[in-house]
Amino acid sequence: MSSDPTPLKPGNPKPWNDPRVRSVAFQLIAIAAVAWIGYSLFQNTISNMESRGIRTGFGFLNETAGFGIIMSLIDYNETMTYARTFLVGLTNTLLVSGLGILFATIVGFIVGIARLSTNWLVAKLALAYIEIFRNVPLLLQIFFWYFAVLGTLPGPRQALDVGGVAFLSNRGIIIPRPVFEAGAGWIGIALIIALIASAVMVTWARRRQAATGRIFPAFPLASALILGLPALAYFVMGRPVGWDIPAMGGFNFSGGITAIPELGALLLALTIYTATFIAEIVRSGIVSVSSGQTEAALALGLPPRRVLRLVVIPQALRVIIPPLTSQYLNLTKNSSLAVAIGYPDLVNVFMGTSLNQTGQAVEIVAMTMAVYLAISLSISLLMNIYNRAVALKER
Amino acid sequence: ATLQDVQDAGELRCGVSNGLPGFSQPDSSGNWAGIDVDTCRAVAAAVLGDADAVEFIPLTAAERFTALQSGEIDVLSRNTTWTTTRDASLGLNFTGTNYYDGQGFLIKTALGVDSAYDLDGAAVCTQAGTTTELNLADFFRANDMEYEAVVFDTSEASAQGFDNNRCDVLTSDTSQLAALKTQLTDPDSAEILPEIISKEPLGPVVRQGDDEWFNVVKWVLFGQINAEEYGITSENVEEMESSDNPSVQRIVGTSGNMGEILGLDDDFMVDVISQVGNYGEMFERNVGPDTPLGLNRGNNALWTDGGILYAPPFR
Amino acid sequence: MVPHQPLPNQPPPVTQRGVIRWLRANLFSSWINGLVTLVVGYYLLSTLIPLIDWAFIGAVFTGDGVDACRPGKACWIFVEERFGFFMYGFYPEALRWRPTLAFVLFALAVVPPFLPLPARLRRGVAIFGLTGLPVGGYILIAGGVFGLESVDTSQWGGLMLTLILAYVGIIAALPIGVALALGRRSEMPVIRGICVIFIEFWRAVPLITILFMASVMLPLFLPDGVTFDKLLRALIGITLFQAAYMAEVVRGGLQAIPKGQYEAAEALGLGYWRRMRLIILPQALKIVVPGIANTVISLFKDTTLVLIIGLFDLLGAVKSTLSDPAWNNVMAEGYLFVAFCFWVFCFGMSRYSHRVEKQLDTDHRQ
Amino acid sequence: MENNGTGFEAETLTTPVESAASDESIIQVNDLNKWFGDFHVLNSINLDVQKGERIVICGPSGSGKSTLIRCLNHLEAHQRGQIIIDGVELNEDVKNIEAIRREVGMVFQQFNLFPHLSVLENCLLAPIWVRKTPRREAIEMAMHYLERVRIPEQADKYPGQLSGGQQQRVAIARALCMQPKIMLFDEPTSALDPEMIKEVLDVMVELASSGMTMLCVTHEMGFAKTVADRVIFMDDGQIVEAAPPRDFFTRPEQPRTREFLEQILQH
Amino acid sequence: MENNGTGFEAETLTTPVESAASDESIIQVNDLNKWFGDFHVLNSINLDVQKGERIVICGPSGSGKSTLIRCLNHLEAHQRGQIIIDGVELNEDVKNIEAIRREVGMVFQQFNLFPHLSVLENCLLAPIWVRKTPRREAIEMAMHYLERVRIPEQADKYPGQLSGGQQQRVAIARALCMQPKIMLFDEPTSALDPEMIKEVLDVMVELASSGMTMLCVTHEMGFAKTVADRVIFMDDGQIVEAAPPRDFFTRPEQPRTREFLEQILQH
Ligand SMILES: Nc1ncnc2c1ncn2[C@@H]1O[C@H](COP(=O)(O)OP(=O)(O)OP(=O)(O)O)[C@@H](O)[C@H]1O
Ligand SMILES: Nc1ncnc2c1ncn2[C@@H]1O[C@H](COP(=O)(O)OP(=O)(O)OP(=O)(O)O)[C@@H](O)[C@H]1O
Ligand SMILES: [Mg+2]
Ligand SMILES: [Mg+2]
Repeated sequence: MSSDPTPLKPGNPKPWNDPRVRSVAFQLIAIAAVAWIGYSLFQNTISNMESRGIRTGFGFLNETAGFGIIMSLIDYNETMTYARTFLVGLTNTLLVSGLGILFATIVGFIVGIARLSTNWLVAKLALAYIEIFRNVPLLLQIFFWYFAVLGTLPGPRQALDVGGVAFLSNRGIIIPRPVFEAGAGWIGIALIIALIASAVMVTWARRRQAATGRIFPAFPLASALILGLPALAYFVMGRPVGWDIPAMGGFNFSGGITAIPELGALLLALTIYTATFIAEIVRSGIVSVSSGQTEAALALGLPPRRVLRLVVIPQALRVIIPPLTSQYLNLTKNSSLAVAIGYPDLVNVFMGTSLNQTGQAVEIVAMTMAVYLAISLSISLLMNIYNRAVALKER
Repeated sequence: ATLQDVQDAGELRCGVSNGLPGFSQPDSSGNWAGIDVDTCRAVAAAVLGDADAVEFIPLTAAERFTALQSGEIDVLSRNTTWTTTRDASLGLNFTGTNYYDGQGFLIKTALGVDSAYDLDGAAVCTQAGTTTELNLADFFRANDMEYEAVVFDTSEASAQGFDNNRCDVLTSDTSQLAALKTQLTDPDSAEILPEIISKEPLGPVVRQGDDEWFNVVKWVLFGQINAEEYGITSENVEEMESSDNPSVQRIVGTSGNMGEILGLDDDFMVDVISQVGNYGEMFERNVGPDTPLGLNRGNNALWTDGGILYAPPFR
Repeated sequence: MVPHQPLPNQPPPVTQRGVIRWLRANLFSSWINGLVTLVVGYYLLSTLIPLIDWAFIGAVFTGDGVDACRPGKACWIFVEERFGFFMYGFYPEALRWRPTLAFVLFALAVVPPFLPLPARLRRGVAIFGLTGLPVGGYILIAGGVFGLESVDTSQWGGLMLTLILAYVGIIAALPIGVALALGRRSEMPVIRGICVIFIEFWRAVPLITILFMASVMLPLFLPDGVTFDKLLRALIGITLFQAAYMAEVVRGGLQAIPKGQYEAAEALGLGYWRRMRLIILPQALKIVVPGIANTVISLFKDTTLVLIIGLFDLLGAVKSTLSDPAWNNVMAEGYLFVAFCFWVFCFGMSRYSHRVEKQLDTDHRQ
Repeated sequence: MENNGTGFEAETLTTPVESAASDESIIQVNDLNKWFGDFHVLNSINLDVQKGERIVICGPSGSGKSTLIRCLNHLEAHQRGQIIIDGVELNEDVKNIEAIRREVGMVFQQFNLFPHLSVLENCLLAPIWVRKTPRREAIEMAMHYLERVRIPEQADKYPGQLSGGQQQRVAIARALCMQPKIMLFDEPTSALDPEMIKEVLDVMVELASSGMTMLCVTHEMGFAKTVADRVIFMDDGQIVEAAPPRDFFTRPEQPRTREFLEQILQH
Repeated sequence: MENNGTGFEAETLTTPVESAASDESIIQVNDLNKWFGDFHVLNSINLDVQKGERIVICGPSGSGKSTLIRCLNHLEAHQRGQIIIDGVELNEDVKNIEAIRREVGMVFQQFNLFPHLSVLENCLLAPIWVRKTPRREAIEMAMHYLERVRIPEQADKYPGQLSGGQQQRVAIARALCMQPKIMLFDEPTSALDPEMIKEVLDVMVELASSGMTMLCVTHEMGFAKTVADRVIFMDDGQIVEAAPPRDFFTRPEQPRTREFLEQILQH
């Protein structure tokens, strides 16, 4: 822009005083340092493993594991491979985390809301619950539930009997297992029909409300449909589902579905511990919606439950969800404490037994950490997407 | 080399079980006792001249091999079974057997079961990462029986699980079963089934590739067994130094250069025997009939007494 | 014109007064609330009364051994008898005055925010708590110099070990965390990248996998022959883990400092490090006191995981004695005792942090 | 009941708007008493409002103005006395409360728009969920009222993107969308910057001239003079004086009122 | 260079303060260009400031006034052109930047005091850490400047306890404690309430009369008339007009300047 043919440039600084030069140099040094550390760790590990004759590589995954696992969601027996034990551990971890997240969320929301109850007793009780369980180590709580509480349940022969079909003992909770006979397929079909019908009904109800303003009780009807239609099919088809009712035989109950006490103790501890944090998050989320919002909604004539659904909850969720997900992450990581009471999660089965049988610590620990890393990174990714989606628009 | 490292450090780092009566167990002031512990102490006596120069590092079964591989410990003496896989693929060497064991079952008398072949459908408590876990699977599969493996990370926890009725049967090496039985709330409520389902030679382990150290650990144990064979005890070892039995002389170092060729002092066995004792003393003190475990020598008797304890000659 | 006669204020109707009002407002504001109060109250009493009876009224506090205990009631003799072990682990009994002294010093360093002392003295004590105390405490507890008998770390245990792990963990994690936080906000992409990866990695994996690595695998990564103490390794694992969390907390504080503060400091001619040390960090750290307190509390609770790698912290010490056949079924007492100890410390810390927060608040807005 | 923008503009602020009050009473308050704990906030309030009447309530801070207004749609419960609105008695009966809230719109000092909903959605909420109006109709009506408060072009923005004055006008539109018979205003302009006060007052004056029954707590005396049929002065939880603005401002009967007026007009 | 409070008071705001400008140039800006991304904020700025000269910069919002000021102590880097301050060229050279910042004090619109340090400590920071003055001396000097801005009694308070005007005066004292040769002010009074503006301007006038070289972005035209040796008008990143206040206010050469002055003097 200047008419001067040779534009004035700010003079060049002495290289050692130039922040850009310094910054590049500094970063190069940092890269070099990290690379050197990484390289020497790698080199040490390789040479240590070599000199100690430790096997390396992932070939072990195809070898037979040879040990039993008490609980697995996928088909497993001791003739299967280590790769399979990895999957068993992983699914068990996901199971306990998933259930833990579900229960902790339910309990946390209830306690968080109870904390705001107008009933003094309920509010103080919720506070006491939070202050007690939040301040005691999780591991201790796991031991407590496992050894001091579930451990004192009666043995299978003296099991507590729930209606003659389900049993509670120190071997866990055993419930009947459905056995599908010919015609049972119709129940499934009925369920699918009910689901489709519900979806159609909800859409229709929404359309009709938009068109005529009338509000249709779609939710209760849909629930009735989803429960009712399969039940109808069940009776019409002549009750094609049998129940494998657990029976005492030999040492323990046979048949039925068993939830082992390790799972129970772990779930109890994870739920009760994490719920204290969730409760506080929920409370502060709800409190963050100012009373003016509720008043304005009430003044518009909205009945209290609609105020909650249309005004309070949508706003509270924005505040609640980010810290909530980090609690979910914590819960997932904490589920690794399963190893202390022998629940066969990933750390226990894979980083414990499998590692011990194969001795390939580096590979196995790396795989285990990678699993947790992957879980954690995918959750943060989802979180970022969510945050972007719900960010309030400001000036 | 490990021997050099240990001598430089002035201390032997020895991996032991974190609580198994008779084998390795700390008392409330942190003093460790047991046959595995004594094995470590013997090595320390031989190498450093001081049986107390040991740092005991309690390990769970799952941690033990990694700890040894990584160099965290110098020797692993933790009722570890000698198997092909472990010897060959873990990069470890078993130096011998300090206890010949076999896997058995401990069961509540109230259940009225008297044979391991009647255990179909039982819940079995066991310890993670052991051969026990594998033998158990083999046994039940071979006999076409179902079982439920309740796996704990320490033997103490598995005993507690058994005590709490979490499982019907506790499986482990019979010596351990005897030890664990003493820890039950009511030790008389359980009994050990007669069947032994596996061979479990237990012994110290070292890293592969360090033959010098391998030899030292191996020959300390052999030395203790030989000492028993020749009647050398902690009481009489001083007198034995003037013995004219050449076999005895070689053990106490008054003739030959056994110590030197191993890289130790020639009288290293004197330190071992005077401070720890011979194999028999070690056995009696920790697991023998006069201890809470009350085990007989059985297989662990010398070959001369009808057992299978047979150490190569000190020559 | 009718002059307005101010009506006298009247007392509220009976339902709006005193205890009745409180009860009505807080317990019986509607029939549903009343019902809830009755049901909850009933269950609360019916669980609390037996519990109190078990733990206090019927419990046995003194006596000799297991025989003095009463069935169905708590037997606190067990805790009493093992108290020394629970507090100090295998630490030689004759030398236990040393850790005790160290913790008294520690307590003294912690108290000042509660006292009306001059700021300078308070700051002095705080600096001592962060520098002199760890060194002095280490010398006292470990010994080996000044004629103090050396006590190996393998003999450390009990509550003492728990406190050491937490204290050292936090003291060491804070500076690393600060450095990582600064690094994550650096303008140099390489530095930022390294810090992000470091932080995210440590935050994503469970602590026990880290402790496992530290306790048994570390020597595999180091040159042959380089080893160090097991406790130290656990501490390194805990510290790095904690530092990553600390970094995120501190970063929050750094983000809250207005840009003007950076610019004003720059305009005064202060260089990067001085700017950080004198202006930015003091403000940022003050903002994040509650966040730091939360990480400290969670670290304190997490120290129990060292049990899994075979260190006898408070929980480990108690748990290891529970299988003692001499004591029948003292599990509940043992665990409750540990729970109580942890609870007291954690709850105390959260109160303490509130206190410090107030103390540091110099904004004194009008 | 409705009546579109009559071209009324702010310049007319000083010319009184003609009264639309009829003889029909729409709000009756008899001996209303309320306590906060031991504190007697409302002390024997008696008030009768005619359909179409515009009432301005003023008084020193803490005198109970907001509380009175908030009692009228049961945002606060009263402990003694009677409130009858459009023939329905206000008590703890949920059905009555709902019926009354449907007829009474309210505008707050802090706007209290729902930040997660767009301006239009803010206005649709009550018609759709309370009045059960079909969506299309509700949108038409919402746009109508947004035009009336002169911000139809902002319909798709979010409250956070608007200025304070615009937000308050949306709040008014939102209340109007319920087609209430009565509008309550609690200091609608006191959280606003001076330039914005005028734009909100303009909208309110226009509303007043359309014949809406209005109760407005405000210290904007110009507004009171222009539109009020009666000005009520409250002090210490009591109605001290109630009079048409002419009388109220020129010859207040009570010394307490005079004192207050002096203070407030000084500014 | 210094000169204690001469009893100068705000009343004199309209009587011009005598110029202290010498012939020696202390700031030279040659063909300064700066871009924010693609946006050309400063376009070929040329400026020569004499030692002791007092310059007021004005112009519409976004015209680049702050950016120009901030370039002078390298809070912003420039991309083309040359800035020479007290003989040192301002470029990326860290040593040069340090040297220049030592000679240039700056006062911000938002005060930017350090809230965790007391007033005194705020003033001690730079002398102790940058100039390496012994603490005792630094305190003496700080108290001297605090007296000069007329708040020595607040030395031990924290910024949060002071009013805006007091805070801005502390900020001035803080900058002076470095004993800079040049002071830059970026709208020092625009975040203040009217009563406080005067107390800050008083201090600045006093400072001007002491012979300090000053560059001040402000819209306080009274101040400009009183103290400025030159008023610079910027628009769109360029210097449109630069003239002594007499000429600037009475017969601006550029139409753009006239327009701006009309706008600003209207208020
Ligand atoms: N929820 C409450 N609990 C206790 N006291 C309250 C509550 N709400 C209001 N008060 C008290 O009741 C009195 C009247 O309050 P109100 O808000 O009605 O006054 P106001 O006349 O609207 O005052 P302002 O002009 O400041 O808005 C005040 O003294 C106030 O402190
Ligand atoms: N960091 C930045 N990045 C991008 N653009 C910027 C930045 N800082 C300022 N700008 C833009 O540069 C232009 C000039 O900004 P500057 O702050 O110098 O204006 P000003 O004259 O001081 O205005 P005001 O009177 O509002 O303070 C503006 O358009 C502004 O938006
Ligand atoms: Mg009010
Ligand atoms: Mg600016």
